[in-house]
Amino acid sequence: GTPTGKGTASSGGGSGKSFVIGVANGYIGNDWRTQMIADVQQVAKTYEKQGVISKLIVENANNDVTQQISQIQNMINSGVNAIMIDPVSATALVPAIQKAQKAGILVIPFDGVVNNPKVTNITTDQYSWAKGGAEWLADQLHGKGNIILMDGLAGVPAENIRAQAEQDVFSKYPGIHVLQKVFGGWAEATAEQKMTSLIATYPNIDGIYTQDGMGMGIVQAYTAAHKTPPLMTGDVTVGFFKYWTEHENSGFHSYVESNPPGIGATALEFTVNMLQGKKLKSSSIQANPVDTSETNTVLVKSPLTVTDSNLQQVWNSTMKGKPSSYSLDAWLTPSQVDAYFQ
Amino acid sequence: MRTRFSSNQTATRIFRSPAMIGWVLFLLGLVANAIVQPTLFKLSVINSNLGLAAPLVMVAIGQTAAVLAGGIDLSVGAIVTLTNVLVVSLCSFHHTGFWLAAILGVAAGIAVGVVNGFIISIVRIPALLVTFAMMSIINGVALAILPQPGGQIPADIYQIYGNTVAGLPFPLLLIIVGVLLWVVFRYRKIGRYLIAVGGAAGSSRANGIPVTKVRFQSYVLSAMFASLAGLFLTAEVSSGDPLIGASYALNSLAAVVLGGTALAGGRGSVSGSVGGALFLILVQNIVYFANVPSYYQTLVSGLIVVMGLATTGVLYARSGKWRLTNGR
Amino acid sequence: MAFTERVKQRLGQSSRNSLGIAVGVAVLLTAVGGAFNRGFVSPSNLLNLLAISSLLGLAAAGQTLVVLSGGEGIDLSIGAVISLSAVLTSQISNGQNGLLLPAVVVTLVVGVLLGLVNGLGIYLAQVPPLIMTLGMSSVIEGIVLVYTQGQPKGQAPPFLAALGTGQVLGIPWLIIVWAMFTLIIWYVLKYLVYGRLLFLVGDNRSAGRMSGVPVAKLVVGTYALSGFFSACTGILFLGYTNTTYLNIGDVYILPSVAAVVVGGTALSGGRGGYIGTVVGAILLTVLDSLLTTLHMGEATRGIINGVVLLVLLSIYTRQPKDA
Amino acid sequence: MLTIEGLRKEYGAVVALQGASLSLVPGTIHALLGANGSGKSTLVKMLGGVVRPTEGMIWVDEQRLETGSPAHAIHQGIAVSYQETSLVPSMSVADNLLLGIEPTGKAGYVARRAIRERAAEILDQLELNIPPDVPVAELPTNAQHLLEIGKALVKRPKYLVLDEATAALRREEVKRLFSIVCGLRDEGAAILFVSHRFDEVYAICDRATVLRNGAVVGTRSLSKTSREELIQDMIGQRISLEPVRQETGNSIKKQSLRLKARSLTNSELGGVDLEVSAGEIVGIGGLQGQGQTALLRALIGAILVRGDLETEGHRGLFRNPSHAAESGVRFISGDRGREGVFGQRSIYENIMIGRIATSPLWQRAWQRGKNRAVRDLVEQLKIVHHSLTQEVRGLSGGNQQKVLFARTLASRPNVVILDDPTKGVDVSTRMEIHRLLRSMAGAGVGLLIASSDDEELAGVCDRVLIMYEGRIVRELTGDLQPSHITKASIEGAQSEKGKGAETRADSL
Ligand SMILES: Nc1ncnc2c1ncn2[C@@H]1O[C@H](COP(=O)(O)OP(=O)(O)OP(=O)(O)O)[C@@H](O)[C@H]1O
Ligand SMILES: Nc1ncnc2c1ncn2[C@@H]1O[C@H](COP(=O)(O)OP(=O)(O)OP(=O)(O)O)[C@@H](O)[C@H]1O
Ligand SMILES: [Mg+2]
Ligand SMILES: [Mg+2]
Repeated sequence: GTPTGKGTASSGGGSGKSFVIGVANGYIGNDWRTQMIADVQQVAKTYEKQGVISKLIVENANNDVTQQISQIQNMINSGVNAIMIDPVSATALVPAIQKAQKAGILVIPFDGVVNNPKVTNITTDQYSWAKGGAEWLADQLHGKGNIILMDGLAGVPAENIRAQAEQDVFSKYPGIHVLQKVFGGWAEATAEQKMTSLIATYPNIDGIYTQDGMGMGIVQAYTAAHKTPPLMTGDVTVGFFKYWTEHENSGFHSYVESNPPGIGATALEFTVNMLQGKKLKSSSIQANPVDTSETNTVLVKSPLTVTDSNLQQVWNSTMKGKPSSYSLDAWLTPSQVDAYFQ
Repeated sequence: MRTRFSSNQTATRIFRSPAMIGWVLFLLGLVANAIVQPTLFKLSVINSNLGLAAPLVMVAIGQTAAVLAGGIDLSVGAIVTLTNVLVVSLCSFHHTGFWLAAILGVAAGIAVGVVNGFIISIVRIPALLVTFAMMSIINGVALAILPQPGGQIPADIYQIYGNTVAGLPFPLLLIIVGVLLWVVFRYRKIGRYLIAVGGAAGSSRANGIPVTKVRFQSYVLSAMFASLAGLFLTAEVSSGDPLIGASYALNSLAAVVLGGTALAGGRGSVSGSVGGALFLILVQNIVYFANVPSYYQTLVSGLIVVMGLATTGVLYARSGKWRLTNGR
Repeated sequence: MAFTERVKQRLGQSSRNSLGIAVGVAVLLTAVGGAFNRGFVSPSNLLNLLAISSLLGLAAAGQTLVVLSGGEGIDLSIGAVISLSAVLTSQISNGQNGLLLPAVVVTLVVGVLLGLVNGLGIYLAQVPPLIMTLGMSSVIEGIVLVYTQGQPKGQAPPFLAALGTGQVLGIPWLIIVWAMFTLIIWYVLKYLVYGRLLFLVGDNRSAGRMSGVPVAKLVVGTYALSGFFSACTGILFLGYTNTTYLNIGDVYILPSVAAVVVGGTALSGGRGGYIGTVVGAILLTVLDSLLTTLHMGEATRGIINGVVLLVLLSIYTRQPKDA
Repeated sequence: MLTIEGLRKEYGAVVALQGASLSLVPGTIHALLGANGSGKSTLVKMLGGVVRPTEGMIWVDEQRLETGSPAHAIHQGIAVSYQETSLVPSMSVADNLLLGIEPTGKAGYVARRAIRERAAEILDQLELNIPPDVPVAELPTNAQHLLEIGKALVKRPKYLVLDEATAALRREEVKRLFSIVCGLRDEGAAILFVSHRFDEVYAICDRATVLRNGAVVGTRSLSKTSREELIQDMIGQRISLEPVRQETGNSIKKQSLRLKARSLTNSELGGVDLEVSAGEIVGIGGLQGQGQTALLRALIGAILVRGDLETEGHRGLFRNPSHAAESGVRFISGDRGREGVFGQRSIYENIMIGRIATSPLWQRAWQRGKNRAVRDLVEQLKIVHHSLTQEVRGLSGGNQQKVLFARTLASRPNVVILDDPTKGVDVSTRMEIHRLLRSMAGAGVGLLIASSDDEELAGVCDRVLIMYEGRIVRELTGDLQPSHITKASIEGAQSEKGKGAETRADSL
């Protein structure tokens, strides 16, 4: 059986108690998510040692809404104190979440967001994240040139926010012409294949805007075509950083803002704080990026931006020697998190 | 002279009935689940499990119709999605009343079935291919209708869905209604002809059965149940999502096979599929309550399902002389 | 009357003709791409398209054999086996040429073993192939997760990377490797006992059994071969991407089936061949690339993809009327 | 009165039927004769609406029949028992019997009790002792053919068409069928009877129409026509109807043992001992369904069995048919469509497989052009075809059967086991096949033949074993006569009744 934490479930408060926390992760099939879960587990271990957390339950749904709902319901039924959710859908989980809340369980959606005024989403600020890269690119191109947008997966909330940021930035520059917007599915190989076609079709690509997971695919496509990649935003994986460090001197420039898997660990910090009864500052809570009519989201700014200037330092300190699909990672320290609370 | 035929055949026949396999699996799953989750039989737990099971059960019933008639319907997941996004966007963005939206959503789903049925039975293109292509098309349409998750249905609808009526979980009533709806078809000529056509299309034709029409109807039936599933799922999640139905195509097929229905057609039962669908839902619970570590969950649930399939297959192979006719 | 009958028969039956149509459509799509954008028909893009097709083509090699073997044969575990193979080769070789051989051997053995499990489940336990391989696919994904603990390590050894992305005389190695595989598979199917029996057993398994064909060996072996080809694809795929990630093979599951069917192999088994699949893989790659070139939104792409597939299939997979 | 006018059917370049005309008169039985592939079944299928004619029409009582619609044909009182049967194997006997004409009750639900009752009635009439809820797939082939006939009879047709309905039946079953059919005739039905067996034709038919190469040669009154004349019509030449006698067998007999089985036992066999020598043709007779098929299958390892087996160079039971084939023991199934031919593959491949089935998988296969053996076999067996690359499903039943023989010959067997080898084969082909069997025996092959036709057993075998309830109860040798075999079958059953049942109960 699974331990129940009924004793503390109703209030969610009372420091000194030990909490059972469920993590309902919508998908485990890619490296970013496994790193995210590993981060959560790592932070949870420290709390377990301190006796703050008595048990962490991690469940993965196979990108299947009903499976995730079932897991949330199972967590409710086994009496956890809090449920952290990386949601498969921004909307479909709402009834399950309400059930959990009715049972006095704290619900914290993280990474993705949920459209429900009564939860507090903890997520990386995708808009400013995407905006940063887009502005860097436009700036480097001096507002002129042909670019390619390599986006993730249509219909996914994070993608829609990022697309909005891209559009907001590039539409400010009449000299920037978007040759083509393609979807690489956040998959390196798909990005590589799409890019290969694009390179052959467009001889005049001046810059590429891409998001995480796909930068290395683009670089591979250029390498295979015996060409140097143009100005491009990068991705957060070790593979890309390795290429970047090796080609920095031969004129390859990029910009990477971390979209850290550590957001899960950060969310766990928030969850523990909230379970202990702390209240968020009202300034910490902002509009839901998916549905701006709701104010329920803590937008965590990306903790780290990498450009040519700090590349070596970041590489040496955190990336070197890690597996190539490892993502540039960071999460907020307890004291940083404290700053969000009253 | 045929002594072997007359002796206690009924008993063996019931035991040999393919539906048995689905229910045996379901019972095994139930026992395993009850062991790891002592609270399983609390009304609220039953209720929430059934709420999730109802859509899959419905899709599986429809899929059984397509499979029995010798076909397959890969577009059921897309139909679930289509109904979901249509109902929600009509309710939320076009101020249509829920019931009207529901009718339109189901009608749209059935329309997909009509197109499937037309292409498969009249243009005569293999069902697997048609419904695969249709899946791609309908998912595209759903994405166009509702580019990102959102919308709401009236709160009372999903409250009803999660509630009990006369002491019975509402989703259970819906499942019963679904099964009854199937019974209406099964014990008329159409039900019989589905099995005949799936078992031997040429023979059916020679006996004056309108094969084309029966095939056509099987896809309309399949789509009808899928869109009802879409409706139930909408009631469960109360909002729209253009990717919501993706898992139903293959899960419903797994349920059908676990329920002892032959994918080649002509043999099987809806009750088995219901058992198969419930088994699949139980597997998720078992994996949860058995405290399987995160990285092992996919492996363990995969192994349970594969073992269930193998059991089904072995039991099936042993039931009667099918062995010789199955191409072994 | 006789003429329409004959045309119908042509369209309905002959796999050679569906092959012709597929070639025609591929050429047509390329021409359309060229009309919109000259770069699309540049030699380098055409070679690139071929190189991309080669991965799909290899992924669809095992699929072709499995479909040919009849009994509703299909292998949906191809994606998972590709992922596992890329991960295995990457982790074992750890980027070193010296370790490539053992890595490849282990990977191929694992691929074959997984294929064997598929085959045994399908043949002995009589689980329908569609469902068996689907279930195995989730088991294998689980194995990948457990084996990597979520983060695949290592990378392609330089030799493999060169094979995946390098060129010789301007022609990508991938194309050459694919051509070699194609030649071998074509030869096996056409001239070896295995190939000849595969078509016959695919047409009528019981008849095969009664005429003395070792059907079990043949069918189970075919699934094992499919595992073998998936493993090969995974290894080359690693060469192409240099490093791997957990779900690298997923993108090939459904396209591999589509390539087989578009290439004129009957899903009911016993008719078709690998050359058709080669054309099918090229056709699908060109179509995908064309839709990218034409600035299609994701919703429209899905719709167009489906419609094109439907139209193509309705041209040559039409079933003869019962009468 | 049913009239066929100028029916023509083309399959691509093949003309299966070229303008056939005939009429069925109520109260008569009309025979339709012709060699294999002459177009009989094609004509029958057009009557049943299964095949749509390219040209021509059918009139039923002055009304034009809508062609290509089985439902309409049934509605007009035409019921057909098809040569390849039109059963749904996964459905029960009762459901099959009333398939398409299910009685419905209130609110459109199918009246299941009524179905069972009517099914029981017709099973009774056919004296078929099988329960109505068994799936048809579980029945032996002869029972399936009887059901196919029952399905036509249950419709109480005005026009009954029987396409080789008797081919898989045994004598006593045929007799039963005839009494039913004659009853129908006396009630005013018209019957079209297709058969290759002349005794049957002469026994019940009034007139006969002969087809040759898809064209009607003529319609004759049978009372004024001899067999020789009919055969001349059918094949355009005279042949002798003398049975092939065992000239070769006795000389080599007992020379060497090809196959020796001891106490084969399973749920259907109660300990069978059996020996087949080189050059010997051993027949297996008996009443229907006494385990003949099970015995043949047990010998080649197609079904589970206990006991012992010995062939040249091999000792022990075979694991599967492939294992048997490796030792030169080959099987020709009685179920041609399902276990015989590869319908969508060429004649060439269908024959070649005999040679390569047991070759190592990675060896080069026997190639077209390099070997004339296939062409020679096709010519030797006079397989009617237009190209070696033609799909086998386009051949007539008899020619498909010959393809199976060619395959077996190509495999150079030691022992050939055959289940009903001339089922649905026309007289002249049948004689060719018998000659072929003899010449195989002459070449030292041991043959084991189960047949539903006692005349065939008498005509071609050296020895006939009579089976009853899974055991061999009699052995007939010497001068074999069909009537002796029939008599022995029935006597065997009677004398063994008491102890046979016990043995069987033990073995269960
Ligand atoms: N579906 C088909 N496609 C092509 N040719 C066909 C088809 N069906 C029948 N034929 C051809 O039509 C001719 C007549 O066949 P049919 O089955 O009517 O012969 P039959 O007289 O019934 O022979 P048998 O005595 O062997 O049953 C044969 O030459 C056969 O090859
Ligand atoms: N599914 C079944 N259940 C019980 N008994 C069966 C079943 N199928 C066959 N039998 C019995 O097994 C016996 C042998 O069947 P088998 O198929 O070998 O007949 P057969 O000798 O081949 O008949 P024939 O050759 O005359 O068609 C029969 O007596 C039959 O009653
Ligand atoms: Mg015939
Ligand atoms: Mg038999």
